[in-house]
Amino acid sequence: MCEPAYMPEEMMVVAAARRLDDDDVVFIGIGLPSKAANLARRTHARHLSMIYESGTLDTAPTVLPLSIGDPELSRTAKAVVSAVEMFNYWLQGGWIRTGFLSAAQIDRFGNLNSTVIGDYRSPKVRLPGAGGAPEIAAFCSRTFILLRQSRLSFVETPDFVTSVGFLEGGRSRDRLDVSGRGPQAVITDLGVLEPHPESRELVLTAVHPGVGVETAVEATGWPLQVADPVAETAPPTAGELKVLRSLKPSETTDVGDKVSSHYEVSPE
Amino acid sequence: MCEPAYMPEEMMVVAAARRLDDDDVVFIGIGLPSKAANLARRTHARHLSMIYESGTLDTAPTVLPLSIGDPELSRTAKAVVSAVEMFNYWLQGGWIRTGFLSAAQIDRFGNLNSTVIGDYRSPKVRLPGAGGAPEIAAFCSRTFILLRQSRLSFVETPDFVTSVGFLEGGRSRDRLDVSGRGPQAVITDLGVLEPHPESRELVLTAVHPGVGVETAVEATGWPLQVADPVAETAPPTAGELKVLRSLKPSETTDVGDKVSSHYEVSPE
Amino acid sequence: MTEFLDLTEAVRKHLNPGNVVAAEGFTHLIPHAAGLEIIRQEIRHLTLVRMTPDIIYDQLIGMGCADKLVFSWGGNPGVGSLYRLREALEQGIPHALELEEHAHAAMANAYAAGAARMPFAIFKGYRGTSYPDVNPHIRFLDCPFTGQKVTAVPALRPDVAIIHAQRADREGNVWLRGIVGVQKEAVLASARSIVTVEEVVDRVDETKGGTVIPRWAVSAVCPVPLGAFPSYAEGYYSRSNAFYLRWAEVSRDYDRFREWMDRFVMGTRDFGHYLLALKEHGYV
Amino acid sequence: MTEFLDLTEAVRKHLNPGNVVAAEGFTHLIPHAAGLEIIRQEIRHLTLVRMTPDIIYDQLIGMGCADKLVFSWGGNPGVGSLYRLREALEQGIPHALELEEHAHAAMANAYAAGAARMPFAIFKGYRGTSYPDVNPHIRFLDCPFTGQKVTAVPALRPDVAIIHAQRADREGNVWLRGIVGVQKEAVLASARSIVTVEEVVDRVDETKGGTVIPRWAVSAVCPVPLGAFPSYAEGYYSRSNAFYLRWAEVSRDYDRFREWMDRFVMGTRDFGHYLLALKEHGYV
Repeated sequence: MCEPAYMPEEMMVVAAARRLDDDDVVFIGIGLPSKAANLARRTHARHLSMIYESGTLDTAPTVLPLSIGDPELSRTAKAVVSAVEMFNYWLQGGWIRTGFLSAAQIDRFGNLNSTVIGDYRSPKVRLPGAGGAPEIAAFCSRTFILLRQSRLSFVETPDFVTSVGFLEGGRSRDRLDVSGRGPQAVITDLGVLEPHPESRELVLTAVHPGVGVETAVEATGWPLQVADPVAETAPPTAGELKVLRSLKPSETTDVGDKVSSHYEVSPE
Repeated sequence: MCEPAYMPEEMMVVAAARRLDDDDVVFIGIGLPSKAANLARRTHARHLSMIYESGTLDTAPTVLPLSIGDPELSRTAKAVVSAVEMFNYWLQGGWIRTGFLSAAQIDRFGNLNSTVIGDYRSPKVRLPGAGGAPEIAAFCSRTFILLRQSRLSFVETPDFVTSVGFLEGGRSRDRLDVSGRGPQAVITDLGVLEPHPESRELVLTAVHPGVGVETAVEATGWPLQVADPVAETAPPTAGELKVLRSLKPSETTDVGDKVSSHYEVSPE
Repeated sequence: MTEFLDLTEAVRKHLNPGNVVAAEGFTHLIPHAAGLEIIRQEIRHLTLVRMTPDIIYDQLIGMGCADKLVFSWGGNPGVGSLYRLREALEQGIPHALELEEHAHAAMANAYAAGAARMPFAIFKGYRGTSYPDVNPHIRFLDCPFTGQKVTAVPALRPDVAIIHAQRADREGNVWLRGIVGVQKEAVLASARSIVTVEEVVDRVDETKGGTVIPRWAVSAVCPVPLGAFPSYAEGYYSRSNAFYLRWAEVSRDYDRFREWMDRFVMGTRDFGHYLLALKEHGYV
Repeated sequence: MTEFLDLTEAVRKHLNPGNVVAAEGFTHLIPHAAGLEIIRQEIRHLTLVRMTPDIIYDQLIGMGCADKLVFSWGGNPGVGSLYRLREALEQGIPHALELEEHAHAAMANAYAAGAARMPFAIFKGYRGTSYPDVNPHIRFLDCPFTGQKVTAVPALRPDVAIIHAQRADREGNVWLRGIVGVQKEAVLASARSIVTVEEVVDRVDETKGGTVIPRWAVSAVCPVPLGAFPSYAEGYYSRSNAFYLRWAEVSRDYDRFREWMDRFVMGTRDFGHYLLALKEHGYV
């Protein structure tokens, strides 16, 4: 049987989706995590609960939301809560099982930078900043990090720690008094990295089909530990790809007509 | 013109109602305060906002609620908020202009006891306790205290301070960092007591029609200061009494039929 | 993740002697059916937590289920005293009851802190009152920015929360509307939770109002029609003010109270039979 | 107590140079019309506060209205960078911008503390992150009961809050529905508040859903249809994703940005004329 062709990004999404469980409660942002969760919910995890940072609990979007505040999310949510409630009761309260994160930089212990490249006071590149990421990293029972692998992003020392992973490794995260257990996997376009059970250093445990271990090592800014043996990710199935590609973005309508009806004045 | 006959309690309610303004925002409990606010809203203060401790903002009950949680309140409210929001944002936040209080004991500085008579650990009479009274006393811009006057209730030293008035008098309340200005009047079945502008000690400033100053002094457990001259409260008008007596309590329906339909099993 | 259980099973599974139990309801949706089931199962040494303990807490205390009460207002609303609570405190009947007494604002904030997994809550309460003298759980600390004094109370983290709601959907998502008090906070602050509901429907959401608590935040859902009686469920039935008044008579004397409880609660096998017995004797 | 004002008057009356201004909206109901009016009135030296500054804050910053930004996520959602914000921080264009940077949880709690008139908020954030190194307003204190460390941030107490809502009734009670973010907290935390609304109706309440902010908690209500554009108002119009994409082009170069702002914002007398000009040039 010939395997279907797919894009690296599709492999990332499929690999992420497979890690979600049927009774999962997932905190998601836009982009790949949203695709992964929506794919999972349409395949093996039909009871998965999707929670978006904008305050929508248990949403059931029929289309892929374009922003975390897409009206499709509030329209289909079981509950919509304030930002205060979302961060205090639901995230810090420890009710969310799985969180997704991304970043501009990651280190070997899964600490993430989405704040600034260069010096904080005179930045080379100013990034958007924290948002809810520090809380997702701290309080979701587990997190998955989705990030393209390169020496620019997989770095020895991030310029800033926006969201904590395993801090300095070992048991150092434990002293932070955060309820989440930290990153369980970093899913990249090349493979999967998982924390070593003792040192908590990220170890390459799988490569995606057609990717050599050396490629992943080369794309990492620190001496990457490699599991022996390294697994190979099962490629996306035709079924997974079909569902994934059927996810359509939400549509918006133009306000032009409304501009006219509200503001166009008939000639006096 | 002959004045209509009325009960002492009606005089209290009318005197309280008259102190409410058209744009007032009033925090009320059941009983006399609820009657006073509903009377005011139906006479001179049609825009008065009524807030009940159960979380109902801007209610417009058509009948007199029987409890602070009467469904008539939530049905007619503009908003219903959680207890956390009510106490933090609305009361402590300082949005409520006028609060009503009552108590089992009051002292000369308007400090109130609704917790216990006798020793706290081995009480003579255990009272219901604080509820929201300490917050009403602290955070409403002004409070009115409605309380029948007697030596049992107007005491030298309350057994417990549940809700603070002017503490030890003078400017001592100011050091508490509470935003409310404290009690503006104590309205009793005999007359009205108001705090002295400097000492903050309660002074008898008015007696109700037919009540002698001596009667009020006798009914007070401390040497009561008396204003010179003492005013006489205007008696309830026929209009006030008519509206007050037209306030009907909310009705409840029996659940007997529902018990039958849910739980009566037809013989097998 | 929730499961549908019979109320008897739910109480058997989730309530243990010595538990800290918050059966909440602020003047509305008070979980009477669940409280009576605790009495029926004779679960003892409980720490009962509630902002506004009323009849059902009076019954639990009078039947000897409670060692301690954490509360902020204890009365028969609109009627007067709770005689079983008063006699426990004034005369140690049926046994002494330890108190942790607060104001509403403190309790509400303590639940919110529990729901947020904070060890304590801060607010501005208790200034100028006697409460700090009798409750060692009230402390004061300084703002690290301004030096202003704030009040602190420990978070509430009950073992079990019990609430009553109007509806659940078939997956166990809970929906309530009307006066909500601290019910959501109580559920989220507690290790386990039991929700009795008036009815089970196909779907619940907030698009037409109300509040949803998702199924994954609730341990057990139990359909119990009229489960808040003599309290009310907005949209379903009104408060039985008559019962609140009669409770004053029934509860004033301990022996009369015991006899009443033995007949109507201990002598009936569940809430439905209790209601039928009340009806037979003219209480509803 | 609220009053109905024309948006131009409301901004003139309530906004002063040097004010701390929170124009809030979390992915929904973003008060664009009010923000543009601040630009038109050239009100400067503002401290801008918002969890999620996006296009309207980019415009305010690019036009030189802001001396300082208090924020927790600054980007063009779903598109990428805010170039005016980035150039202000990276190159000081048009002038340097002071930052007070937080995470969402800190901002949300700081607003809630402001609404509750607390001097500070406590939560569990920032552990293991670099934020405490760059923001002196993040401190830690010990629980007075357990000794556990908690994080503290100062309360937010803006001079002016600005939000957009779907409706007001004729007395000025405000009603909004859908994603609500921190809008209510921002209004209650601020000394003054301006609410733009899609329409004025006879009555608003929460019986069919949504949130009401009572008239006595709002300073000014301004009817401005489409006032959230290019953001959206649930039930009224959807988000103009196209405009968010085009903003990336318009704003990338400072001169192009200025030219655009001069034409469409400074060159139009109010939001209606701005929208008509946008329409004429194919932006809507």
